Amino acid sequence: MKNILDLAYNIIGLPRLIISIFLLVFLIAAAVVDLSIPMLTGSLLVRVGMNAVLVLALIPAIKAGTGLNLALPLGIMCGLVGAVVAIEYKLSGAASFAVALAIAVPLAIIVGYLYGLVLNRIKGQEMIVGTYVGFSVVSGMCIFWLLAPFKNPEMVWAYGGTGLRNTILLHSSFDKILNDFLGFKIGEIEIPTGLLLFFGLLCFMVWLFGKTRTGNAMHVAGSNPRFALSCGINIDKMRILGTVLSTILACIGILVYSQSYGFLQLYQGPLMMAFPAAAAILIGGASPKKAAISHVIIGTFLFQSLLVVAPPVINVLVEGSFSEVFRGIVSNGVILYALATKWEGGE
Amino acid sequence: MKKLLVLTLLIVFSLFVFGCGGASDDAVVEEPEGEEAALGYKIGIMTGTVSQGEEEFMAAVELVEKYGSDVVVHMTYPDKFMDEQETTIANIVSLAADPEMKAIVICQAVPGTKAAIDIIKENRDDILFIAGVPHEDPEVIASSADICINPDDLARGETIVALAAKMGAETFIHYSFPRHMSYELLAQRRDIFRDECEKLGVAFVEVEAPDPTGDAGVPGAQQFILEDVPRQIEKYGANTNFFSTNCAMQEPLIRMALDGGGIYAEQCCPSPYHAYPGALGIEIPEDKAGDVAYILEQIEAKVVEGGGAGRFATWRVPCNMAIIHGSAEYAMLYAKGEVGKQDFDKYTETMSAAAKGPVILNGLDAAPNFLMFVGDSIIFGE
Amino acid sequence: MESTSLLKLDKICKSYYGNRVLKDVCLEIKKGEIHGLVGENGAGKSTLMNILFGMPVIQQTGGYEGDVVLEGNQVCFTCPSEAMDYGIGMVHQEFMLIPGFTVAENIKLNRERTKPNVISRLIGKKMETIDVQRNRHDARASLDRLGMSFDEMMPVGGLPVGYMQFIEVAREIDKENTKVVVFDEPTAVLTESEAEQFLDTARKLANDGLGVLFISHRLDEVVSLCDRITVLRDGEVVALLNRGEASIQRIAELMVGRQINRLADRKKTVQVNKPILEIRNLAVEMPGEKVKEFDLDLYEGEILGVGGLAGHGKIGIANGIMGMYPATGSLVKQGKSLPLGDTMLMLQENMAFVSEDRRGVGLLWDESIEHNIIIAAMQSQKKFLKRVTPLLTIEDRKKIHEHTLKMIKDLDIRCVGPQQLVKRLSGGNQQKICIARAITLSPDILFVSEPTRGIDIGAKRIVLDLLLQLNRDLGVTIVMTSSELAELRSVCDRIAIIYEGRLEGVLPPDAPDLDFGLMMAGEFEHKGADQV
Amino acid sequence: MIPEQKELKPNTNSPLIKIKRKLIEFAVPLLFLVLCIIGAYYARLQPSFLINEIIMRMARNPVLVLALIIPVLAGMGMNFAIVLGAMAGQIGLIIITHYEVTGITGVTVAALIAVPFAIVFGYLTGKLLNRAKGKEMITSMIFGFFAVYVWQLFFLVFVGSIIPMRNEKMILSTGVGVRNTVDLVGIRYALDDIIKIRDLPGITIPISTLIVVALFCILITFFMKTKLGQDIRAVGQNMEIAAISGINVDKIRITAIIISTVLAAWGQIIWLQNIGTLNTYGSHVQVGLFAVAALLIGGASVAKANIWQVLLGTFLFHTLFIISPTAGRNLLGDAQIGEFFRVFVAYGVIAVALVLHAWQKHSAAKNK
Repeated sequence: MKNILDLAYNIIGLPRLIISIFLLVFLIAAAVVDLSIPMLTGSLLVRVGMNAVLVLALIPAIKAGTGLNLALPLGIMCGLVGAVVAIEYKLSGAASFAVALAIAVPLAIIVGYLYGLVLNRIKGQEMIVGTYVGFSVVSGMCIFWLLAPFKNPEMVWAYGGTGLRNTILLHSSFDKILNDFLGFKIGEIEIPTGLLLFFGLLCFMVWLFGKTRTGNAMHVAGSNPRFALSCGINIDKMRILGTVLSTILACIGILVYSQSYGFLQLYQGPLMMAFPAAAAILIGGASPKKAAISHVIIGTFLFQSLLVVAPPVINVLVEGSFSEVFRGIVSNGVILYALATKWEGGE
Repeated sequence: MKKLLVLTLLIVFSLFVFGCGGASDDAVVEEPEGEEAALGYKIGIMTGTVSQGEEEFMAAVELVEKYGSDVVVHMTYPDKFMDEQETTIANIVSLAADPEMKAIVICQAVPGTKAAIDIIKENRDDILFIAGVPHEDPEVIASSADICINPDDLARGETIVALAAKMGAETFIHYSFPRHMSYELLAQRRDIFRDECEKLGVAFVEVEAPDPTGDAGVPGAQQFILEDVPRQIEKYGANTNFFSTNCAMQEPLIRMALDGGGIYAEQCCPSPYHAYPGALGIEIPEDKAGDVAYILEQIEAKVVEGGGAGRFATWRVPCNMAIIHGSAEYAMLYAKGEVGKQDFDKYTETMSAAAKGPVILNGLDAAPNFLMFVGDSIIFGE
Repeated sequence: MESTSLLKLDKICKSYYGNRVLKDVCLEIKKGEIHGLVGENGAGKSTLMNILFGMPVIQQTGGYEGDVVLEGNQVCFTCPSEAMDYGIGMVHQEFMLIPGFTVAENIKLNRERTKPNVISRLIGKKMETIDVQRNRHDARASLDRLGMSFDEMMPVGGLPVGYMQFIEVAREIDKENTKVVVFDEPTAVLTESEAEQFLDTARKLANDGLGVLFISHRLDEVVSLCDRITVLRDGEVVALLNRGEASIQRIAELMVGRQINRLADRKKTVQVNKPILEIRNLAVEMPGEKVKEFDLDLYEGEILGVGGLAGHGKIGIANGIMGMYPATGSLVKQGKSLPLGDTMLMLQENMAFVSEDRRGVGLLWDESIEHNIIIAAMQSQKKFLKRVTPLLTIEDRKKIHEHTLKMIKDLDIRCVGPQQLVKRLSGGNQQKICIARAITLSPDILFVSEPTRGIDIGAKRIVLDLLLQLNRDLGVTIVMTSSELAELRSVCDRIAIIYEGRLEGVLPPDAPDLDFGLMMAGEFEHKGADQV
Repeated sequence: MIPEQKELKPNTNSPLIKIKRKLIEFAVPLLFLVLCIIGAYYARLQPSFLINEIIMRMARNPVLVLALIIPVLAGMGMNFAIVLGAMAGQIGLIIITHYEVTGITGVTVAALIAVPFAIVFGYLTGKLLNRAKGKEMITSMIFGFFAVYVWQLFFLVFVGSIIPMRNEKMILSTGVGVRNTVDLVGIRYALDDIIKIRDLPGITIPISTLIVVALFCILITFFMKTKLGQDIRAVGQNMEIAAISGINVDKIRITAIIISTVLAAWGQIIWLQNIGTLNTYGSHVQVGLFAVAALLIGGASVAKANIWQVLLGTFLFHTLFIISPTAGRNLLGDAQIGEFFRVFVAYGVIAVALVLHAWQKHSAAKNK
């Protein structure tokens, strides 16, 4: 018995165990204070689905040895451009989503390739450079949103008449296109089938890629470049490939996120998007050098569930300007705890 | 070696600055911007970029177009104004560095405004400062700025609840977070809300949302609204009024309130241009840009279409635009030497003109130059 | 010889998680004595040293039993600095030097001389100013005592490996109260001449009245240097030998617990006329192991040894040919000219490489045995793949598994299973994985660099046997680079000696010692000239 | 004796190579300098305004940047947790404002009150970072977020309810929580005004504050030459080796963070006495990010930093920030595009700076 417990502890790791217990307490509390558990569960499923692709986007970069890709906004920008173009031509439904993807992915490939070239010159400093590249590209794109010659009156500023709006409604294009695909209800829980399926599909593709010769090569290049060299693997090429894949997934990720959210967020919206993703994968047990799809799923689930479950519960339990503070302390505290604990399972 | 290098860099740089600076002085004189020299004054307007909100920026642009870029100097404060106070200060001070600058209108008066005004006042006390929608504490900012102007949050505490009750609200939900509740006016208004609700028999519910400047970010805060509104409607029924103190939350709030059949009496910053176009996906053809009547029409159509007739409202006039226009006109008068710094009657006049209707300005007890006003509401679909 | 006991370890027992690693170990070092400590990897030497030094790991795992007695007083160290305060010095196997610091700073690390100033008088000793001049002077004195002439103000980072060991020694003897110095494998990375010098230094220290504990795998050094030798096996002391009683064979026997046979001399004909690989004008830019204008023919089916002193380029040859470092020159394999610098091409041309840097290059430390063995073949020769659909080809789990099991069996890799992580294996087994990885490429030429470095004597033998077997049964031509001449001579058909990046000469394994010595020193031609 | 000796002396003395090397070493600051010059040309600011602004910023900002040096040398990377130090400083200021202690006495008292808080905060940060070795930067960043919430808890929920505080000017009218702005009028310019040159038109030079900054620079230089400084460097270079040689690594790392936190507290006080208003819930939030940016621009890396890089970095970073809004507006003709452009350039240049820096290291390693 003790051994089984030990094993569970080792696999799950203490931080995740603690977060899980915390979550459980909140869920019980939610039931006690009469919050609708099915509704919470539904929200949670949506949240996990919409954020998970962005978290998944970190995997190829980690595998290729470039660390946490904090330059996710690069890919996000490509996705947004794709979406904006699709809306400009007043496409709707699945077509708009497909066109957005069709425009965004090639862009992401080009951008990812160029960024990969940069990363190859700065081995070892990828994360901090990525942070600032992300910030700078978001500001650069602000100029683009303002000056780009889009005409669709649904998107341009209501008063000025030029430049894109801060938030663009997706009602006429691909709002909830994945969430509602094959959506059904179990009891009162709404299942965003399409969203989860789409995420599952992407996970499967990433996993499958890991099993190919190139995928193996990328993994080796990331975990031991000298070893990779001795296997005849072109490390720089693999790092570029990892960056490109990460950028592509980020651009798909933002489209998945936006279709679920219902709005596109331009300007400063994407500025900090890489950080929750990074926090999620770290909580999931990954490190900047090693990560697996399981870390993505566990991490996104734990991180998002804290955000979904904690605020309403605390709102009911404590009155006054306390719950947000409490939530901030708890969620950051948990991340800190995860960072500051050396756990066996994640080693 | 390094010291030498640093020193050389500094010398080269300072030579250059002096050199260019001198040249630019000449340039100012030489450039054929003769009319400006003839006018002999300038006014400065400081707003946010469009990513903070369109109205203020566009209002300033209109003024620049009206009076020419040699009279009205338009500056923006940083998007991350909470973090970049120093830039805000430097930008305001740089406006005042021009000896012809006679008045500066800042809207919104983000943190750093008071510090900037104090710095300028050390050397020049001839400049008029008007702080619109101050973020700093009313008494603090009022001690430095000549005129502060804000929507009357205290009066709105009564008007919004009254409007909501009129529209059939049984519950009043107030979304905010601790940082906003440290704003004196916002905190007081919440208390007034609570009292008013009690008077009118409306249940007042205070809900904490994630702070958009915190770790969850704007997306986290917006996502919370998306999830919470249906929850609240399920709990309290559709006759619930939703109010949030944060601009970024308005769009999802309107969207979800409309979808769920809720009530939405007013935004945080009341204006037809605030959040409604984005939330409802309003299309504005190019020739209708800037047409307030048109947009009211459009919003009305969408609200009715969404089944929210008689349950959604806003001010007829974009509030921050009125502030900028009214204040700038007053500033022009001041620059021409026609009014003093605190001629509240004249200011009421220019504000009324900008708001296209009579405006009543109330001063705070503790700070009479902290003026507040309430605009006229329009309920869509009535 | 004085007989006062300096340090006495009495009945030390230690277990990790219920696993007994030391049992009643007794060891005594006298003043002025050089005491040898030998044992296979895993015999418990490191644990014993960790106890002696009060490494935190010991306390964290529940402490130890038994007594440590220093000059008659019982002591129990809980952290390394305590041990140091009591006068126990350690020269580490891995260099404990800070690359960014100067030689002097390293020697005086954490024992810097300081001078008081205003602030230190107020706040405390920690705020005293570092006295650079006096530190420098002290360091100089210690280096002089060792007969080292290099500048004490140079940063350690750029120094050759050989110096670092001496800096470590200088650090220990600079400590005024040092009573016992522990050398942990000090000569492993030194060239033979450096090692010789090092042993002299050790003798000098003992003559000065220090106690020296000498841990080494090089049994010849132990035999010639030590006054007494303690042999550890499986956590127990199996023998304490006095000078004169010890011989290499005896110690080896005691350590391994079985008789060691010298490898049988090979009687085999190599087709001298049929070069499988012609190397011409090879130059390799490998830091510290540069090769310049190297020419050699490699014959099919032979085992060629490559020897030479450290830093002369013997390691660079294989690394250069396999494309690990930039190289120029020409390479002709079986009549086909190959461009240098393309690792992939070399692998595809059936050449394989076992690197001298097992941890850095040879293995994926955090990966399974399976992965380590197959990855090179998968990448270069597209083995272990299966086509699922016309567009998708993925790894073939079944083939991989079968192959790994076969390798584990053939090479007798001691492990839990194909999924075990290689970092959990012993050095010898790791080396076998490296060889398995190379064999999987089914090479006709195999470059092996330092195959026995850092592994214990039993495993060494197995690895060498394995190479012989490969050569004999599969006809693989082997180029083996090693710092241990004896090892080359026991296995190879021919031995090429490198001096200053060039081929100095090729000798048969049974050539006289003198010839080898002269070649390594670059003096061979002179001898020839004298004779003529 | 040892054959490698010949390899030891590469020809480093060619002057051309030397110059080239220096150029590469200073590539980041040089790039910024060029940008500043171009910006200055287009901004057409009044020289007196520009110089005044620069002098003011060189007086109020460097101490916050200095606070980063010691953790960098201790191998802990950029300490984003100087946010906590800034908070300690603000606690001092809030207390003196509450008791209405004004002038230089007020500043001194605030600085003294801040020290114990900073030490406790620094100790906690150090403890935490010791548990997260190798992940210090991200951990300190998150710890900063965490601390911001704890700060809100104290000053918004506890003050007035648990902690008694009765200054009407500072407390919200509800009686609980500190207002979002605290007017520091009592200590405004308290330090600057001790010695101030006002003779030049449009330019005031707060000599006293500059002296304080210089004093801190000297102090840190001196500090790095002490035994403790040497220990910090050793730990920064290699923790394991330092531990083996008997240095208490964890303790040294905690000490480094405590010093950094105390410096940050004082830095924040110096900064705020110049600004004159305390933005209760915002002033501290991003001190880390800007200090880090300034240091990086000065040519420092996450593993190496010195006083000159602090000064140069503060100078260049702030010069660009003063110049770029106007330059952007003049160059692009639209106020907000100027603003976006400024942020784009500022972050972009930092990214480029980091790229250049990493690239230098890369090519230097190659040359070896």
